[in-house]
Amino acid sequence: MLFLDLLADGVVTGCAVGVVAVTFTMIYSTTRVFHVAHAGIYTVAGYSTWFLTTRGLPFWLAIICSIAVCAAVGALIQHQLYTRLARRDAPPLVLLIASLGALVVIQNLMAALFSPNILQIPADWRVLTVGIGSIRLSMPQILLAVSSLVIFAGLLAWSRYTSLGKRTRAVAANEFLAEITRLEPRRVYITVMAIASGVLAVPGSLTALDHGLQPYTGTLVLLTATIAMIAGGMGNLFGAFVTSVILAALQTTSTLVIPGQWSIAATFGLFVILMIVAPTGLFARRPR
Amino acid sequence: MRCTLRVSVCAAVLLTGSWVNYAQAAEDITLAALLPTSGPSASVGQEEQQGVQFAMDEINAAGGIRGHMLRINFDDTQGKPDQAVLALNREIDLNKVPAVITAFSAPSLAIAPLATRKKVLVLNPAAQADKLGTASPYMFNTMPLTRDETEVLAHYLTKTLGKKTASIIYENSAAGIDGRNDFIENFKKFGGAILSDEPIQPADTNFRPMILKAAAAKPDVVFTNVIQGDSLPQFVDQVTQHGGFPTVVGTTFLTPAMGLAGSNGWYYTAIRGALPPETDQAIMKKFGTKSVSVYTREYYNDTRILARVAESLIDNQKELTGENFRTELMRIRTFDGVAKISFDTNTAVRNIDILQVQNLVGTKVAEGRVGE
Amino acid sequence: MSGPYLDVTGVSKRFGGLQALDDCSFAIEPGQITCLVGPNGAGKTSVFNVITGFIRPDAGQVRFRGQVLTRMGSRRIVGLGICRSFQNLRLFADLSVLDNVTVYLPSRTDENPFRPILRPIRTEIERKRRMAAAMSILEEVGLAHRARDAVRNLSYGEQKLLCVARLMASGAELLLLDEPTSGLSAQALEAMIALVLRLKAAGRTFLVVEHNTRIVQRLADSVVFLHQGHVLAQGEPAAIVADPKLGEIYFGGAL
Amino acid sequence: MNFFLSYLAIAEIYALASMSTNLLVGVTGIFSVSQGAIFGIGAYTVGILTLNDWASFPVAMAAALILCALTNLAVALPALRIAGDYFVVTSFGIQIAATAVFMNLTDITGGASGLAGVPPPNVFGRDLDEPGAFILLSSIVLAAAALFFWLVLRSPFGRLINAIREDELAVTAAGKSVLAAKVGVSALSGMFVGLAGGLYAGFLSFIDPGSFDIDASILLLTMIVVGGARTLAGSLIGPALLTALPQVLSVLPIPSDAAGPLRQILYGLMLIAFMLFRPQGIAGRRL
Repeated sequence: MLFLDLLADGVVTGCAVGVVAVTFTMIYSTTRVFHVAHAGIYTVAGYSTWFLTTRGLPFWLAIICSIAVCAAVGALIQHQLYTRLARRDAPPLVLLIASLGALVVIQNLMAALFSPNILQIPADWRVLTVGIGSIRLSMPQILLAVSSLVIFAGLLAWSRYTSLGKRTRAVAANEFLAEITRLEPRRVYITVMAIASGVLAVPGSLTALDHGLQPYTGTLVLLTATIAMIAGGMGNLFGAFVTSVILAALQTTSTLVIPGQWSIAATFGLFVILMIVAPTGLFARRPR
Repeated sequence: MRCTLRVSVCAAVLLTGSWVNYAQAAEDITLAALLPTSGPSASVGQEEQQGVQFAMDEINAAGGIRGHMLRINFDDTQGKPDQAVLALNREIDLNKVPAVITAFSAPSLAIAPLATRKKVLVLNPAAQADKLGTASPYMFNTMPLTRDETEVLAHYLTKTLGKKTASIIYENSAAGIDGRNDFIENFKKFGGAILSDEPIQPADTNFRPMILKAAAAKPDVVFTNVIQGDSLPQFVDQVTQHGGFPTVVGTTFLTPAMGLAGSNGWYYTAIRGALPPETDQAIMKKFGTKSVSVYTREYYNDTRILARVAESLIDNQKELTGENFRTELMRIRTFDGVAKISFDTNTAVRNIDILQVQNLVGTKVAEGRVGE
Repeated sequence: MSGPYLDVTGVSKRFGGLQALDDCSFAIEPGQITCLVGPNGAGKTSVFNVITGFIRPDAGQVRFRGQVLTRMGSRRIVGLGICRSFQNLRLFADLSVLDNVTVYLPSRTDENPFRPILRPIRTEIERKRRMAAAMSILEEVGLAHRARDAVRNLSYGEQKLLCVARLMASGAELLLLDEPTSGLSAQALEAMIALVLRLKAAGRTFLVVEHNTRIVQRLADSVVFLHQGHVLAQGEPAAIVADPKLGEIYFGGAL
Repeated sequence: MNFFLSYLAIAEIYALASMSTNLLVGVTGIFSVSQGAIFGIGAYTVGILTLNDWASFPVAMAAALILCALTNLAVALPALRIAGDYFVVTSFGIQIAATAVFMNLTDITGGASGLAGVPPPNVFGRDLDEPGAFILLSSIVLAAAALFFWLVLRSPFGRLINAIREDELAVTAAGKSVLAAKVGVSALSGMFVGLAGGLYAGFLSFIDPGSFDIDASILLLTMIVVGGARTLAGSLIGPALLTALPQVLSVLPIPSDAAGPLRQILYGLMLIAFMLFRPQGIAGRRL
């Protein structure tokens, strides 16, 4: 059935977007930086995995290396850029523009190093498909959905049960409080950036494996993710993930009723209206 | 045979040497190519640049145009209209170019009025938006426009293959939308029906929702123009993964699909044109590429056309002005390069072939000419 | 004019699980300084927010010279002559001292972006007039010499004086001051007290949130004691301060 | 000469748009990334009206002015309820939606292939098709706009919107209507960028959705970041520099197949460097 097929495709895409949204939310609620360069990390993930597999590394090993690469790039951006700006009391607008600068640099560095053309990670098994009822999904799609759910659950557990995760939530709740109780927010920030960037390597690489990679595609993924973050209720990891899946599924299934070229406009239009009607989002907690 | 070739090469080299000496005295001929060498279209822009570069080097190595070295300035348009206008103004002002080579529909349409006012010849090797046909008396298109290609394709599909219904997957960009509209018009003209049409966003490579929808309409064929040529492998993969997908048909843009597993049986129109194999080899060697793209070929060809016109002007002792370039181009009318090209209007009439991918190779199954 | 000058009757406000104001009632006499005291979290700032229209109470009403304020926007309330300051000052940090005051001057036209374009000369005259008015207010509070400085370069005491200057500029007759003396040096404190008393002598009325009982005794004509959003007592400062029960709530709550 | 004049004309057009961005983003602190879309509405209004001969150039410009003021108002509506980073994403959404409209409303906008052959501005019966003639018009418009910008910024209204950026609550406490001021500044800013859009259509004679996409919005933002927020000089310097940058780079001998990405990298590094070392831009005030 066409609706189910479209829904499945949308949900898979939504899972990848969900990981971006959850990690973006983690970063935003702790560091208060609107970290648009996150889209650049997503791009780095694909290229790093592509580079390593073409040099003969097996795919799974390449992904593990990419996790390290992304974590390092994320930590570097935090340490070299945001921390320095924060020391100068930079307002959010300045941080945002600096982040935008970092995004432009990363994307074009990839284009300069690996050409602006679409690249394909070499792995024969990527074209295999699996049928679930009438729905057919490719191997990378299945891996993408499963790994995204695992990462999502992992991040939720991390923030609830580990001491570092709890500390992160403390910093997110009140930076000043965290500072006086010696939680060292600067170091917590770097850790959060490293973790959030590192896990991005998994969906970044799998999406690239599934349908190729280009330098500039991360931006639209991030846009959907930020919208999911806001619509899902600021700082709410669960809301961010679920809204991502809903948004992506809506984008594909809505083509059944409205012409395809309007589906993106319709999704964003809907979001703008939601923002006017309910600025605190769908899954917002009650204000304190 | 091989011996003769060697001899002639030697002769050419000798001649070249003497020409070069002479050429240093003569003034350079300066033209410009306005290409997107940065931005999202840069990958195509690069291929185009290689074609121009190769032709220029080849011409100069052979002694230039009647002793004048050919110099072509590459000026970046980023694929944007305003940058293209600035670039053309820059070339006219600083380098007094009488003729330019252009790329992509939007920048080309943007410079058209300026070209008319300044009387500068604009040669368009590959952009196919229908509006280009009447954009300026100074703009010449050496590729048939989308309208012509889709007409040939639709005629073949309906009349020869007896296909009745089609779905469309098109790129939501200038060329993509033109292709879609033209195909709908022509396919209906020949009695076919369109069951669905789905856009893909430029630079998006997840085609699955559109593939699913196109297949669900159960058409005889699916017309597609996935304009970003290098995203075709992803398209072919996803069509293969879907399984049982109707026959895919398309225009020149589908050419790179041959050679990809899964594209067997697809039909596409091809604007006839080929370079001598040794030129192909030389181009691949020079730029380290695995094949010579349509863009490289056509830009090579158009550079040679400009050189041919310039040569003829020199022979007739006319000044190298844009106006003279235009009159001379229309006077010569027919050019024999990668293909036989003739200008009855501002858009060339060229042979269009119908090819089918058979055993991963595009095989000619029919010939067509516009206006049948 | 009927009834009291400012009359708060039975105001309640709930935020989520917190009862910020609970059947809160008191009144203010014109030309007097009324101090609002009570332990932290007693709802003093909430009272300010309700009076100035920043929040809408769940129940009860506020009347100013017989007019009900509770349904009005803060714009109209300022127009009627009530203006407030903030505990965390909320100065315009990047604007000059002078501009901080000019923004508070009442005007019917400063929200119209087209006026400076359509009537440039009149706007310019108006601008000059407003600057002169602001300057005279700055002279009154003793900040005239810093008029061109950026606010961020002022000392804390000067910033607090500037807050009062802004309220003066608004032309309000009832000024609501949220902790005007906290964190001030002895010298700055005296300047502040002197300024408030001078303004009172000139006919303005004050409602002041104040913690320091000594300052309360120096300033207040009347004291309102707030506890858990409810007014426990209102009266002469000496009487309130001397009440041992209130003292225990106050200091017990603060500890 | 024409090259220089056409560069100047484009720089002037962007300077107009920068003043608009400066009013909205730099002064009032409404961080909008949909300026490109409003710019486009101005361009399309003039393009459509003059191309179809429905209105003369001055009338079309007036229409663009009004339409852009109204749309910008609608765009800024969410900003009246939500602040800061929330609004960034909302206006991003508006930008995407606007691009889709330019792209897909084919009958009106010409769709993705754009509108070709927009007639040059015709003022007092003269066609301003040469950069030399056009520059007169654009300079006069720019000079008038600059005067207005200066007048507005020094007026009480100018102080008020500055104060809104600093602290909305304190402005409310002053008895001023933040809403009215924001509505006003949105309309005014829409007019500036509408003028810019109209001139752009008349000068280039060709417009397409790609010229008014998110990249255009970001370019407009970058111009005030580099030039400097909240000053007239900043609104002029930023566009002049950023329009010149590609021109200068295209003359430099950079291997052309890497030139594109390299230039973008340079551009990104420049943004970062400005934020780190000179967040006030070349001639602006602290952001």
